[in-house]
Amino acid sequence: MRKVAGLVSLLVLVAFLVAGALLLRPFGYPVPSDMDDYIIENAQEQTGNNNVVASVVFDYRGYDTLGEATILFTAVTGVLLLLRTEKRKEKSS
Amino acid sequence: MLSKIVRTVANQLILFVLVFGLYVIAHGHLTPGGGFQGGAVIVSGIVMLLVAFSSHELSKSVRERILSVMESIGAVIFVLLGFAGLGATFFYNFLAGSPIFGNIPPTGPNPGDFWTGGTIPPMNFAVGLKVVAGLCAVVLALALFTGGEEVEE
Amino acid sequence: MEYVPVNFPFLAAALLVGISFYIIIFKRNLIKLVMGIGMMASGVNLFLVALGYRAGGNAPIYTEVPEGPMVLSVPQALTLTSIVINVAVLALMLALVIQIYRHTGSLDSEKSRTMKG
Amino acid sequence: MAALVTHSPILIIAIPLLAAFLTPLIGRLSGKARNVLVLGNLAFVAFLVFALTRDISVNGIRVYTLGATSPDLTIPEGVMVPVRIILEVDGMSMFMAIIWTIVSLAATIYSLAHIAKETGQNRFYTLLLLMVAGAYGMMFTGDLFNLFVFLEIASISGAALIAFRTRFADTQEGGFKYIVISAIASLMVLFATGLLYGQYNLLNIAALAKVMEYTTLDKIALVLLLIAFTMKTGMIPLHMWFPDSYTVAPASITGMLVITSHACMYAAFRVCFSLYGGISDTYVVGWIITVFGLLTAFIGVTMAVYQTDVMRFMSYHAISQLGYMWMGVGVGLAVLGNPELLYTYGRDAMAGGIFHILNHAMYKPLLFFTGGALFHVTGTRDLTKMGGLAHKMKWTAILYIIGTLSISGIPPLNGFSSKILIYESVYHFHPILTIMGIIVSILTLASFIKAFHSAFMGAELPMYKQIREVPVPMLIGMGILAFGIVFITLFPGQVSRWIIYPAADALIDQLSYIHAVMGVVP
Repeated sequence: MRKVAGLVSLLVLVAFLVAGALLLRPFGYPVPSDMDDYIIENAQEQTGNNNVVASVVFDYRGYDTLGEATILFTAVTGVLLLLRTEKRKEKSS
Repeated sequence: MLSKIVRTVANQLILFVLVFGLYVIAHGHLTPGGGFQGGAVIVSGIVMLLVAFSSHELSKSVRERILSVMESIGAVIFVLLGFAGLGATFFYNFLAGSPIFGNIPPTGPNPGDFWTGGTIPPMNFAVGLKVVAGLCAVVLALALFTGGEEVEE
Repeated sequence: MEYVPVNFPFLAAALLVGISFYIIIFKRNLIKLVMGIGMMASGVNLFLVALGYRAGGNAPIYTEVPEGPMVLSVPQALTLTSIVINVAVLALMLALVIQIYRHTGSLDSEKSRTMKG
Repeated sequence: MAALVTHSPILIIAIPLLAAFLTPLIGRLSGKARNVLVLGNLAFVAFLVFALTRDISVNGIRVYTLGATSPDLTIPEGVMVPVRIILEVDGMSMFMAIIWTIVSLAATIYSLAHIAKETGQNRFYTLLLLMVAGAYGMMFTGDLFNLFVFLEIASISGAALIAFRTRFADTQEGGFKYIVISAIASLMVLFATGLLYGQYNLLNIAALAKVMEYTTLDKIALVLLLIAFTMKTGMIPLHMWFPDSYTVAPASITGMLVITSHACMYAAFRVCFSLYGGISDTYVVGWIITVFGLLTAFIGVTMAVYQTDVMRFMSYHAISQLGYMWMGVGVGLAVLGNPELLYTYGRDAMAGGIFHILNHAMYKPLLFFTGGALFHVTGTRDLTKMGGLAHKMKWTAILYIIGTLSISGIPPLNGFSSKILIYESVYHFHPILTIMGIIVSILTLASFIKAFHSAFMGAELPMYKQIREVPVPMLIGMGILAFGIVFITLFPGQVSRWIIYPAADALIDQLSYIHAVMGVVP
């Protein structure tokens, strides 16, 4: 029963994904590209930075990078929290 | 602990790995790379040490407490650089045009100037510090975890 | 650069995500489940970075760049962000798997869990 | 002061983040200083939230462009689309932020006593602050990719906090399930974001809404987004993980997780109304959401009746109550394209659903907290092993009664005012919805009275002779929420006029959401 449900949901999802991939514009020809063209043209002048990707990562979308660094911090804190050695009084497993 | 050959080679190689990682972090605004990538390079060097020597050996010289503090400091620097732009808006690139990292390169292809990029190089350093400390702590914690049963020893 | 008639890279990314869905739904080993999620993340990252390609484009870095168009830079930044996020997620998942193994002595999802997530 | 309000959208998110990064450093020096930092920080954020709420109720939607020379400069010169990340705060965002402020403050105070004996408290409070920042980020953002990033922050910290008590096996499994579900959901969000970006080269929600053509690809993206967000709120076909995770977390975290699931619900509303509102087949989507909401409400409560684990029992009720909100807002969505029906009952149905979010955010954490209090003193979550606790825990019993009456919609408590709003308006849409809603309500009351009876009433059990009332901080945490319930009960009209209807109108009014970013000129 669960296998059937799993299979059906799997097939539906894969159909969605493949349809999405096939219907999308041709690979290599991004038709509207206003945002990226603007960034590529103005990044050097506005951020004084040769690496446009670094400009996007740390300036235009720097807030995302703050989030990303936060996620890494969260995960490290989480791992250290989970793998802490509990000081237990009684010996039990 | 692996054989002596491996340990010796690892001992020599780690220096090059560290230098390369620092290079990737420092030139993140000129060439492909940046804080995350360079930090990952350095941590891969530390993983090499972890494989060559035993994890207990390594944990004597690298303390989890110090790593945790380093990571917090990196994160605080990063977010404070964001706060420092609050004169305009959060994350405003306030260093662009100033004496520190403030040079503006000529538009179009150019050989690259280290003192450019505004807040981006300092942010790269902060993120690099954070990634090195954080991933190191994770790798060590995963390698050293014993399940708490051996605490009594 | 010659034109690719089918959106082959997009299709590959979609199939990668599909395969990882299969792993997540049908595999019982927790480590395999974690690997499935890692694969899914790779598929999505591949999809994102493929979106940014412009035929014949150079990497968007002005240091010593040859003449020509540049590929879109935002998807590359998004992919970088997403890669780091997935590293973080996988690390936390593995820590949880270690703890589950410590408690139950098994990595089988059927043994340790009454219902699948 | 004016500058503070101008920057408050980002400060509300960034100040908890900064405090979270500082917590491990300060916690190393002193535990007291750390607690002061956490509480003071949350109090300051609460102040900012209320200042911003007042500002928004006067001046309308506020945008904040990150990294630009001025916060209002959403679109740079020389291009027609937003380039930077934009925070966009409207009535609905503020409504969620107010809830989150109150509950996070109550949960933190409650935690002070609830986890006092555990190890790893520094990291606990760090993660708690990160979760606070993550959920605020989800509520305020106007950017799809940013939504994904903050969704991940909230989920990762949530999963680590669920698994906080590592000595129990079930906590680890609950945390693992939560993170697996969150990872799948957020990757689906990311894939949908990629589909939209690939077509329009935009990531901003308002800008996307303006150029949206509703092609087949947009429909696929809508389906993926809705599946992802409803999966995270535990809607019915994908609800199995929900009780497993919510049951095992520390009670204060369970209370906060309820609100993060509301934040995911908010994200789903954002997608349905602000992103796809003007153009999609809202009638079909609204019907689907309504039907699934009804199923969720009904199946959730029928599964809750049999539970003997107090936290699991309440988790199933949380699923069931979430169904009500989907139902109310789904009806509003279904008639969104028809202004006449919208203003006869659709808007009221939405207001009812949103009002129910507020009420649920008050009484469900309160009930989880009382469940946690029972666990705190007895060491078990099994209702059959409890009994006669009212003799020793009078305050907890009173708070539990308040929560019970409120969740069952007994007049005149606040649960009643939102449910009656839903019943009245939904009746015009389809009478069966109201009938089923009332049945669910009755079942809820019955099961909660049963639980109350087995935990608090009866003779004192010999093994619980030694127990005492829970520590004061836990009572204060619960008291804040009980006060919220009493306040809404006394002033339902004012509350709905101040925050509920503005929130509903913010969802309906897609055009001003777009104009706030894109400017009024077409």
